[in-house]
Amino acid sequence: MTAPEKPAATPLFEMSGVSKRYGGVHALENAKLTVEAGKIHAILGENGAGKSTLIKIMAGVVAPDEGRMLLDGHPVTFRSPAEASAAGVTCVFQELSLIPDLSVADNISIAAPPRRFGLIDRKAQRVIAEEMLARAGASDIHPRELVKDLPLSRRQLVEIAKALAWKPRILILDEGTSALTAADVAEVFSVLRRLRSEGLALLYISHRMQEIAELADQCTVLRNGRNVASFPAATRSDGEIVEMMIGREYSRAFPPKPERVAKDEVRPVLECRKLGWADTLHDISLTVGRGEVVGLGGLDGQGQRELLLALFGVLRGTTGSVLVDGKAVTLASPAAAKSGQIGMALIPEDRKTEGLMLPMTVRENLSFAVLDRVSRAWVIDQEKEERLIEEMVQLLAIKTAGLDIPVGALSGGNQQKVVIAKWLMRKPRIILLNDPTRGIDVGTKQEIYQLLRRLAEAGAAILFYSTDYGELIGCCDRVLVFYNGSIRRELKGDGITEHALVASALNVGSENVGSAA
Amino acid sequence: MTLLSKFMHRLDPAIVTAFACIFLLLIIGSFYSASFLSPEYLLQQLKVASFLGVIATGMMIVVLLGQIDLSVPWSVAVGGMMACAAAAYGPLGEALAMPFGIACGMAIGLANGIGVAYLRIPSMIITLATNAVAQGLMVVYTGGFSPQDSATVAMRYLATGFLLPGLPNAVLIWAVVGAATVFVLNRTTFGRSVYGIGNRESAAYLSGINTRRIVMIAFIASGALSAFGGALLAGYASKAAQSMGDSYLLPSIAAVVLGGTSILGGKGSYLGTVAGVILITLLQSILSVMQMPEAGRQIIYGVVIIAMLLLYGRSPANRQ
Amino acid sequence: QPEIVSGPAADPDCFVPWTADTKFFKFPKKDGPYRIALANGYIANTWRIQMIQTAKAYAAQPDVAAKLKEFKVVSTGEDVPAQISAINNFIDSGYDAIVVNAQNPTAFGPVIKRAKQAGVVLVAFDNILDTQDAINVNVDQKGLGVLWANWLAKHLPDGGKVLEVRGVAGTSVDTDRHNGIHETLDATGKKWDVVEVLGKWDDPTAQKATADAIAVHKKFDGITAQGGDTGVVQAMIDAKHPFVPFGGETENGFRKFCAKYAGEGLKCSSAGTGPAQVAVAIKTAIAALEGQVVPQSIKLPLAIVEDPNFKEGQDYYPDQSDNFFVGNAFPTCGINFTAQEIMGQSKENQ
Amino acid sequence: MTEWRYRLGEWRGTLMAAGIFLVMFAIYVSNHPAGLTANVVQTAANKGVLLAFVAMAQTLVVITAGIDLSVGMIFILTNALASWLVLGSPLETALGVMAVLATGLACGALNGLIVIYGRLQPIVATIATGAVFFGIALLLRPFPGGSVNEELADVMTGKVFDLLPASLVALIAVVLVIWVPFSRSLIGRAAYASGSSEIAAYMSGLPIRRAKFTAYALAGLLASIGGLFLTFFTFTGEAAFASGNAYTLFSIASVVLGGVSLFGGRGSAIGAIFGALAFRTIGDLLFVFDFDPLWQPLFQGVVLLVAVSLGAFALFRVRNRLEWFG
Ligand SMILES: Nc1ncnc2c1ncn2[C@@H]1O[C@H](COP(=O)(O)OP(=O)(O)OP(=O)(O)O)[C@@H](O)[C@H]1O
Ligand SMILES: Nc1ncnc2c1ncn2[C@@H]1O[C@H](COP(=O)(O)OP(=O)(O)OP(=O)(O)O)[C@@H](O)[C@H]1O
Ligand SMILES: O[C@@H]1[C@@H](O)[C@H](O)OC[C@H]1O
Ligand SMILES: [Mg+2]
Ligand SMILES: [Mg+2]
Repeated sequence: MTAPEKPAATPLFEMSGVSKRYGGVHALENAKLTVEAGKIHAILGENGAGKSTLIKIMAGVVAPDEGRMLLDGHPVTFRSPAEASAAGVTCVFQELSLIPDLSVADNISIAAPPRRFGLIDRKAQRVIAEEMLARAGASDIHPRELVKDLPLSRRQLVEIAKALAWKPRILILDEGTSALTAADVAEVFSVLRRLRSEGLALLYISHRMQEIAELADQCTVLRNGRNVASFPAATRSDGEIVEMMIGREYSRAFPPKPERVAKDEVRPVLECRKLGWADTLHDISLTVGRGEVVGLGGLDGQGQRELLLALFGVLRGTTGSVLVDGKAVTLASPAAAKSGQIGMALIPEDRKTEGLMLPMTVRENLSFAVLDRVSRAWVIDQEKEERLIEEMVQLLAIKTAGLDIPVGALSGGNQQKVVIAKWLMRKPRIILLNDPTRGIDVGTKQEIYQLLRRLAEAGAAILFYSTDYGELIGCCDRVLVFYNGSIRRELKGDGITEHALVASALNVGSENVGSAA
Repeated sequence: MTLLSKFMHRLDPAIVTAFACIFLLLIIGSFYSASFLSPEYLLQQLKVASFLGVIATGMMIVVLLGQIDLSVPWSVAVGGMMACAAAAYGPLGEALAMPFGIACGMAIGLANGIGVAYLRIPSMIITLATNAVAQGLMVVYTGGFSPQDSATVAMRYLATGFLLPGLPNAVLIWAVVGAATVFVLNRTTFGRSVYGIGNRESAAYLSGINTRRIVMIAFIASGALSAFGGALLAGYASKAAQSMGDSYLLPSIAAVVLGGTSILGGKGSYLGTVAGVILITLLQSILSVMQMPEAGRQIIYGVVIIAMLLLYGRSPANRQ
Repeated sequence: QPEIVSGPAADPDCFVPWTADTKFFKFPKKDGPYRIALANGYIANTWRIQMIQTAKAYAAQPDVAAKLKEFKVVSTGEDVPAQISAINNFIDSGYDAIVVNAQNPTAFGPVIKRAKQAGVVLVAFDNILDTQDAINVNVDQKGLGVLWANWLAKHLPDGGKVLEVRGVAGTSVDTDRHNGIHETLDATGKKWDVVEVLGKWDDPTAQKATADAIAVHKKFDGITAQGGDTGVVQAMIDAKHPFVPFGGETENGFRKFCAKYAGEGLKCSSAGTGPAQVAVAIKTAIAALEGQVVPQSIKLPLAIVEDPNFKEGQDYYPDQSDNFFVGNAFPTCGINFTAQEIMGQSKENQ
Repeated sequence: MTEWRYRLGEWRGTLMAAGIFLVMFAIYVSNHPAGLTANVVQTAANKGVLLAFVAMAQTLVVITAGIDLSVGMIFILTNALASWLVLGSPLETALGVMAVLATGLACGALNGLIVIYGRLQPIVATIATGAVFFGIALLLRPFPGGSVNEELADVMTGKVFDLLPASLVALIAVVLVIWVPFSRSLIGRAAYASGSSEIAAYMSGLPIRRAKFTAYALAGLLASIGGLFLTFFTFTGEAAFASGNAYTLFSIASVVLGGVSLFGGRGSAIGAIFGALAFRTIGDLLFVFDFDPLWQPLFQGVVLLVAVSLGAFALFRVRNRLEWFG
């Protein structure tokens, strides 16, 4: 019996003709993908392009409407993530799949813990955890720590460690680095490269172009649920790739920053004096002027988020004082912070739990922060509400099938726009942003940058935390670099460079970088 | 036709099914006795349903928040007993009987609200505790003071009189309470906040909603409505008694949920609760009149609730 | 522990043996004053509250108080094991006698054993114990059903359609009364159509059940109800149902109605189980401790009032609560509490 | 040492419950006229253990972020059944015990099926099945009665070596045979996981359905062990509606007192057992304080209120208000 003629090598994994519809939305249409061992394969596309859907199908989370998948040339169907993982396809999901109330060790061996006499062997489990954490470059995480007590960026590493425990052949990371800061990313990259050298196939989704350039061997671009192109990395320029993604010409540009004269001429709208909180914030003093975009830099978890929360009245027991327009204010709750005289808004970190009520309609979400303004004696003035909403939907170009569908049905980017829009409806004077572009495509990001600048020009004072250094450089008039709960350095104007940001974030003493505060 | 279809489109399938079940129940009942379709019987059912309706309204608001109110039994009793108690104090007491009863219910609600909103004690447990305290207070009250427990003329009138010919006042009151609730839930910031909190409390809080106040108000409203229901019930029975609230807890929860409100909060409409209340009342009444022995009654009651929920109350499947 | 002796009892007018075969107990005499405990179960209804007030009032009467070193009351709620434990605790703590309104007549076997070993006198009343080893003080629940049925049979010589509003399903009290009613009606040989609904001894529930029954069956010729009677009459009034003969319990509200509407056909027999039986139980316990002869099972007279004998201020009190159980006296035992004495103590409030 | 910090964190809820119980019990015993005797302990244990079984049952379900409002009725139903079956020769008695336990398991399994495959919210689904279970109990025991193998009952409610309450020993045995293996098994972990975050558990490929089913079914089994002990304790069967409801509600209170989170994913049955014992001691306190009988229910209510509010003190340590919503 002669074997039929085969191509040189069967690819590790192949899918073709895969479609998935959600109601009227074609999340995927006739998509295909080929994955080879020992390669890092990047999947690119705008928000809502279908990337997550594609890999959810691969990983057995979602059943495709049609299409087929081959592993080692054999047709496969995965009815659950466990089946996929057992077959060697393991995914680190965009929505975290860790169990908050279980320990890190429990999570890492969650699906197939080591057992003795049928019961979970916690000692063996702990050994595995330590090993996997080490492989994921996170040996500083204690295996008994509860996942819910870890900061987001650490959880992401646990997530990777957990995936590694499956001993996968294909490891998928859906925006696995979106919550990580540069240092963590570097760590993850070295892990990924090592895994590649061990012969794993890696599928990698990220909205950060430079990461892809740095890491990928192969790229596949999706747009509107269809394949646009698949090509070896480095054969196309960033510009070309982005154009493939958005289907139009693209110029990566941050809006121009206005010329600033002397700092003193900017009237401070927001001022903190020696703000402190628990062990996390120490003596934070800063000002944000009218029309100014002030960035918060540094490694993740250095107190930036807490500063924003403290300003917004979420934290108890803060010390020091906050002044708005030169007057001391008490910020005891978000309700107080957003009230008339203060006019503060916070675009929170996690839109799913802090920004939106996913099952409620787009309309209800949009007007939620502004209910007090569109109502009289508690009764909502529906016309007024409608007017404001229409205005915002247009201003932010929110893509939605209607105002009365659940906001959870929108793509990530559009959900984020809703979060921003709901606060802009108040025309806030002080805007606090907590990493607002996480998981958002380049096109939307750009819109958000433009918007920030316009808001600043209209007189808002903006405090902007981002884990993406490029954004800080491109958007901010000044950047305050955090380290260990205090401000270590203030960079401004041309002094805001990647080098300066990284150096001061790591608290290495290059005094010549930027200008000290 | 298009108007109708538009209306139908907007209707929750849960509510449509619930009303269909009511209809079916009546049809089945009419095989036993044609009287089940008589206007007197139906009006009598509506009247009796009103008490549950008023009480379930409060339960629904709390359930929309993702909470539950287990203090209903003794809030009802306190409402009835305290309204009657006030009546002992001359004409002023008589005039203030109903408001006083309601105020006492609000006090229980306030305790619940503080516990849930400010102390963050799970509602299932704090309301259980306040229920026990309310019971304790009523036992002390009944034994220690000369209990005046006859309903006032006004209470009787509200529960059993006819302001509009043919329509019992109790039904009218339920309609008013219902209309007010629909308005509050759909057209006010309070209502919007209730749904918001029910869906995602942290997001509501970060939107600058005073979530604690809303939760507290919701529990106060629930206490008030339970007590109001109790006072009406006292009017219906001409007097108040300790055990008068016992049979309202589980039915009020069942009615709310049968009406399509999610027990997890955030989703539900008042029309559904109306359907649920009528359904439960009718079911209990028909089984009672058919002289079903208690055992069979319990079994049928349980089976019917499950069957109906299986028809329309299922959560979405996990996997798309 | 007690000696089985032959009668008669020490106070034959009060300690009436249940039947001719009833045993008599003679406990070894103990020196007073005594420590007596009352283990009640459920407390949140008027009957029980009235019962407890009566118990306290009785124990406070000078001649009784002189014999008591301690009188302690504990209510344990609806949970039988809690009540069992309460009694065990009283036994362990050395009480001389324990009076109990048992949550479940059959559940106290182990406790009775233990009490016997410890030489503790156990007296049950109202909800009594299924045993020959403890003293029971009760009214004849089945007899109550018989009485009501006879009343209906007397007023409806040709039989007819009767509404029977029952109590709490699964309790012996409900079953006994129900059986009494049916056996008696059946024995008349007339044609009876009995519609049963469940009123749960609760006015609103009984009222709703009655209203429903009337809406469907239109007309009844007679009614009998155990508990919730006031609600039943109320439902008749609301539905404009003609007044018919009625056999019911002893709530003040019910009797008010009976007196008021007798002329319109509400011919009542009102009989029941006064809460004051607790006083008889305590009295029995003391007698037993004093070494007097007492029957193992004591039958209390029913407090019966029948049309046309409802007397204001004696059989019913227009100014008092509806929820009250009248018939709080057992004159043969020298127990003569009036309603006001028990529930209306704080008249200065009014 | 950090290791200890984590271990303490894991056991905090249980330790709290144990602490509350010990304080209450100490107050009780030190004021008891008889003092700390084997009899006093036995009486308290027999009463407490009943609720402890039901509370354990509730715990299993609550861990999955569900709730079982029918546990009290399973307890009542199996009591009614046991009063028919657990009699006669040792063999008959043993078969009877098996049948009773199997019935409990079946009731729990039915709840599980309805909740999992019917996808109904557990609160309402179990209110409804509770009604059905009670109806069946009432069919079995229209009025109180029946009996039980008294030798067995005496052993199970008596004392071991004249010292230790046998019921307590049985409780510990059940913990060792059911709870410990469950909590250390894959299924148990899946139960915790699905209670903590069902989506994450699903994404992690855990057998959610099997875990939940097991939790509900075992809850039924545990409730039936409770029902069995109720029969041993009372020698009789009774379809007592009010007490079925009371046990359900008490089990929730016990679970919360025991540090089990009603939101799921956190807590242990051992905590719930202490919660149940503590709850039961509230009632016992009535013996040792001389309260006017009419004030007793109020006293119990207030103690319950205070006990459930104790947990709220942790709130004052919360410095990030977002943790309120955790
Ligand atoms: N569960 C769902 N129900 C309805 N629509 C959905 C669902 N999941 C995804 N979609 C829709 O399918 C499309 C593709 O979504 P997908 O999450 O795959 O995008 P993506 O490329 O991962 O986007 P992002 O970069 O924002 O993560 C979007 O339009 C989205 O709104
Ligand atoms: N939840 C957990 N997460 C991670 N490691 C754990 C966990 N529980 C126990 N371990 C580790 O497993 C090993 C043995 O576990 P063992 O069952 O003896 O637990 P333990 O530390 O004694 O805790 P416990 O007191 O809960 O039994 C120890 O090294 C311990 O640190
Ligand atoms: O005897 C009954 C008593 O036990 C109950 O508490 O109230 C009603 C009475 O009929
Ligand atoms: Mg995605
Ligand atoms: Mg997305």
